[in-house]
Amino acid sequence: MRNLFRRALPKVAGDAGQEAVPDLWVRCGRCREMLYAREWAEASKVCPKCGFHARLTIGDRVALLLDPNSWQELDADLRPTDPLGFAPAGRPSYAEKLATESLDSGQSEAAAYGRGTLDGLPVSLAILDMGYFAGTLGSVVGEKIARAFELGIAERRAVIVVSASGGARQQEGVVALIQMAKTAAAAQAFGADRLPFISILTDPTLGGVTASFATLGDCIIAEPGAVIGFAGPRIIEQTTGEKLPPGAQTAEFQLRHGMVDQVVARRDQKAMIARLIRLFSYSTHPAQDSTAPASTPHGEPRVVATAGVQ
Amino acid sequence: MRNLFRRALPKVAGDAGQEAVPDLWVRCGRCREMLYAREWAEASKVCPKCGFHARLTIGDRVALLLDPNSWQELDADLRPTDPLGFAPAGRPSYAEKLATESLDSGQSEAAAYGRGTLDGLPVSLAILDMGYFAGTLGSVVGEKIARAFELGIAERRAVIVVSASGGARQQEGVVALIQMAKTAAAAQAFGADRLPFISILTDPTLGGVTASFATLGDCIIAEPGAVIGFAGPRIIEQTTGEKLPPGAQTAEFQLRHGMVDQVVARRDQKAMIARLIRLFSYSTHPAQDSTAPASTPHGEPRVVATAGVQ
Amino acid sequence: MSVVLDFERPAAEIRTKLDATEKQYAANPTPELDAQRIDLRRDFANRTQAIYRALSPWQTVQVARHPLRPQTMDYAIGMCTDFVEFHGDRVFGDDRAIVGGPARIDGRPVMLVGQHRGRETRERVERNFGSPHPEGYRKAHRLFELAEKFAMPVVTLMDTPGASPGLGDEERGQGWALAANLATLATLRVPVVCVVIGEGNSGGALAIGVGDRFLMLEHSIFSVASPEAAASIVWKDAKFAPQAADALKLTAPDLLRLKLIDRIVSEPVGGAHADPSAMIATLRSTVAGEIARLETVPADRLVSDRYEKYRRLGSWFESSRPATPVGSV
Amino acid sequence: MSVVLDFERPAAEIRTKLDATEKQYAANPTPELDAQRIDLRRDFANRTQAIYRALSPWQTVQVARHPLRPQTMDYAIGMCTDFVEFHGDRVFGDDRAIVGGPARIDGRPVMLVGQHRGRETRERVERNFGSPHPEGYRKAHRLFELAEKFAMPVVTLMDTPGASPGLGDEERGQGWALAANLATLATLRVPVVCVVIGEGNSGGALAIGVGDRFLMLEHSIFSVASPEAAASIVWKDAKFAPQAADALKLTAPDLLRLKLIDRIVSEPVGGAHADPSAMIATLRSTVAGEIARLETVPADRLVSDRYEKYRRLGSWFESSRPATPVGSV
Ligand SMILES: [Zn+2]
Ligand SMILES: [Zn+2]
Repeated sequence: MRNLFRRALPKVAGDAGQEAVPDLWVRCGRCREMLYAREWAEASKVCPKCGFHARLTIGDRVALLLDPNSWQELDADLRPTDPLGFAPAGRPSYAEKLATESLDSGQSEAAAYGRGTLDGLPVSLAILDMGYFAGTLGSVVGEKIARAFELGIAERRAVIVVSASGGARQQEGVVALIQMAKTAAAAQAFGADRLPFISILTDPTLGGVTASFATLGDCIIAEPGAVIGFAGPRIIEQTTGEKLPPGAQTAEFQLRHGMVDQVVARRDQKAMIARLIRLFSYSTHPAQDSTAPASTPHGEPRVVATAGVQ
Repeated sequence: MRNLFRRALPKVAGDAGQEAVPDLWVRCGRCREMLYAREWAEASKVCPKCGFHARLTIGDRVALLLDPNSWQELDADLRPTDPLGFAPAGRPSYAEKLATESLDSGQSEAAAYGRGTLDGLPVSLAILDMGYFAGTLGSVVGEKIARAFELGIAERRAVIVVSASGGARQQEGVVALIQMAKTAAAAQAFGADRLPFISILTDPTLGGVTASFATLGDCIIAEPGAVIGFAGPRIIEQTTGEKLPPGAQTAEFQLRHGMVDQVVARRDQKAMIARLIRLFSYSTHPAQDSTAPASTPHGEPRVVATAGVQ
Repeated sequence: MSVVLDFERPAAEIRTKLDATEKQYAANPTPELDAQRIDLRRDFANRTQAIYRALSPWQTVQVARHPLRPQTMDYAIGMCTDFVEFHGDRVFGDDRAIVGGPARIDGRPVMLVGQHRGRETRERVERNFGSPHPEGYRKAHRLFELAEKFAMPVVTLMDTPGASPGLGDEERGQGWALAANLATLATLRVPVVCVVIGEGNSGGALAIGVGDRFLMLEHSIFSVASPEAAASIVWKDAKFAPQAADALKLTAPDLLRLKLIDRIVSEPVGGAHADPSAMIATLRSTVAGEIARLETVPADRLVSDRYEKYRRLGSWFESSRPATPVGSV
Repeated sequence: MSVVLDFERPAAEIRTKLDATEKQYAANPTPELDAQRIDLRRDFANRTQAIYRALSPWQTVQVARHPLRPQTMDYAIGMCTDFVEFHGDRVFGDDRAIVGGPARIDGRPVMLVGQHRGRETRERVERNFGSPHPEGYRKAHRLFELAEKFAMPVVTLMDTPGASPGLGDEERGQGWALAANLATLATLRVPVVCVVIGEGNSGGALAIGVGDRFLMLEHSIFSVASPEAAASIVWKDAKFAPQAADALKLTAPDLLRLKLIDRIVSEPVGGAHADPSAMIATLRSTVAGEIARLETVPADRLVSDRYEKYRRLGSWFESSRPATPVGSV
């Protein structure tokens, strides 16, 4: 798993990470408070002083949302290709960047999906990760999101997608762009079966991800302080010359503007999602409508990797 | 038919009528130009100087929109009752006002509906008239609107509603209020049959009419300069202390704010409606999709009055 | 906080005596004081009941607007479990004058939508005194569609002076938002139970108040316009609101007599504000019963019955038919 | 108005000579001048054809953005009859960067929706240079639903630098508006034919560009982002737009080879701006043919085919399967 502390000094503006401090301590990315690393990790990387929600890895998200040992990652073998032969003059090619990115992040792509249970409820969970290629939406991410919805349809599972993305992956060009249509179509097909889709927007959720599956949830939950929008702050300022007011495009801004249902702190997310799934599943899954943990179906033939993450 | 010139001096603010000038002349309600009455009437009461659209009677509307001699008014015998026994202390009762209103206007209610053809197309047409009780929506108006939609369903006719109304009729209390739900339900039932509903908003369209059937059209056409809104200008200023900017709540304001499809001058309305009905009826009525005049079905047993209006 | 309405004063005076006697008795429990306090209790209850039985329409308006009367959020929390408030219209904003979201009543998931006026000044301002903007109605619309998607009955609680009449509301299509709700509620394929819990005025109330069953709390009002607005129209002077309240037939008993509503939900003696938790419990069981009954009706039938119900409402003379009575529910 | 692009100069020089010769010939019609002008005409045609056959991606971008290139309103009027422009989203405003409404193509009613950039400065400003606000996408959404209601095929024309990226656009949910359109287009039960007529950039183009058939005019571009925006991301400098255009594979032939689009519509020699009416006529017959074919497909099949089409698009390695080619249309 990726080193929790790999983001090194100096801190980049707009980087919502945290700083490495040798060994046992970590410094909050917002209030600069020194925090005891283990306690901070146990609090799901939320600063106890200022409430800052630092970015999570896919493993962190699984631990936050799913029941212990219930996560079965699927299709972890999907790997990116270089469909355009993207070789920008004088810059590293996409092929080169893919190699570096895998080495740096220790990951094979910017999303994972799979089965799991959440408070005993069978769910299909997909998670995007800013740690690989800024969580950008390319073919592999698009395919995994679409499969997450199809898994939901096939096994009558609620779908949860945790977004964190800089947008569409430029290096895959129109192949990336079209993933917006593909994932939106998959979300729509899933919705036609009247199963619930809970979308969690985390820091940051931008561009083609905001403009496709991430905003199609039956309920949209945002993490405190997360930057959420279509055009990123830099693009807005460059294009329009407008200086964004403080707090623009935060989760709280989107709540005020009617775009998200609630801003929910990490510690409350699991309980809220469970409650929502039970409320929305009453007519289709009356049996789920209790707090007794349901057993997870097994044996889907295309399981590629199964990992217990704690 | 009601005297075209009955609105007498002095002109009331907000009254979009015109002034009587003995015999052959009429003065434009906006630019004060003296107009030769016959020419003005032939121009559908639109001022040739400033384009002001003066209010029309039901007969004027029929002449403007329907083919000659095609109008069959239906259920003209519907008469208002006094469902609440509305007798406000120290003011004329509803019963008394109804008697006066009929004498003054020479009409029995604020709406008429019936069959007709428009450029050969069979339509169900309902028209509201500010000349009777300020075009207010009470039981009779609500019932006629609902029947207009049901006529459309029964005879596969497009529905056209020309609105002009001060809102719900206070004197019928909740009975009037509930006509909003009744007419909206009728519009919705009509829409389920995929027949087109063209809504024409004329001066003024306010309150419970704006908030029900009038804004449910597949296409909403507004007359130039018409005041259109939910709360009337006086209510807004009284309640909020805001002074309305000039041009607020006009047809042009509503166009700018995305609420109407087009602002269409009287002389162009008939052709545009015919074009729309043909465009929207292609899949359900391919035969209508020519300019050859279709014959009008006859013989609905509950026809109460048939009047040729020119 | 205690609020005594004018016409409650005779009962309030007894209450003052009763409170004093109770205090005396606590300090000095003599048989005389005991008898006295029992008498006073009975007097208080009788007087209150007598007052509330004979409320004038204008007095009913006062009760419907009572600052301590339970409001939508009180019901969301007291009548429901698992309420999750959903925010926003996904278009422009989140209107605080309408609250809503999924919740359970007696374990059954429903979609709850209601106007909420707020109590403290700051909250009342934030919620525009319960007058929703178009955003509020569009949020409600979104929730109605979500309810249909997940086959959840809809429960609406009306409590509003009316839809907000500002310039911004006009710019963002208040009338359009209201009409869209009326149309959607008319054909929603899930049970819809509507309850006036306080003041239900004009299209602003109706836009969340079209359904299979329309209930009113005993001392709530339902009106084509607020008495003040109606007075401005009829008398050209809002001061005639009490007279307008008389003329408008806006009380629950009048509207039931006119067959314009389906049912009256009794309030505790002295009104809902006298015993909010009893009121909330009553409404919970009433609504649960209505939903249970409606859930036995197939969706097609539900929608056609609802259409017929509204289709019949109205009153007119027609030479070819007998004069129609008001409402024929 | 005449606009000569850099790389058109060799042809333009011939044109200048040709024009002069034609003038001379008109004054003095000698056989020599006649022969000369015939030669020049042929030279001009050959040179133009040679240039347009060998356009670089960046040159294609220039052609796609040519100020005299036909735009959506030109097609609405030239390609259609009976076009009625519909305005407004019924929620907030009327966006002039997206135009749409019912119209006929070869007599068949369709719903036409497209971005329009405008030509004169004032019009371009009014239309935000073809960058739609959320209102534009919501108007398009309304028109898509109307098309479904009346069983009208949808024809969309893409021509936009991208969705508008202002603070107001963010406040009113640009991303939400785009996503709603993608979802709705995916399941619309009528034929949807999409055509890139100029520049089709990013989600702003895609939000009216999901359908059964996706066409590009020969010299139009379709891209994940404008070359300038991509250059800002990849080179941190918009000046590298020509290099980005090379890398992005945004031309019609490249995208057809990658199987990401269905068909290329030929442009007149010298590009659509050289002969707008020929271009419009070609597109009319092309679109009419596509619609006629799609109308033979039952709606359920149409929707499931459309789903499969998008579902397959993408490129990845998977150990349990052979490496997928890009797009498999
Ligand atoms: Zn901190
Ligand atoms: Zn004039």
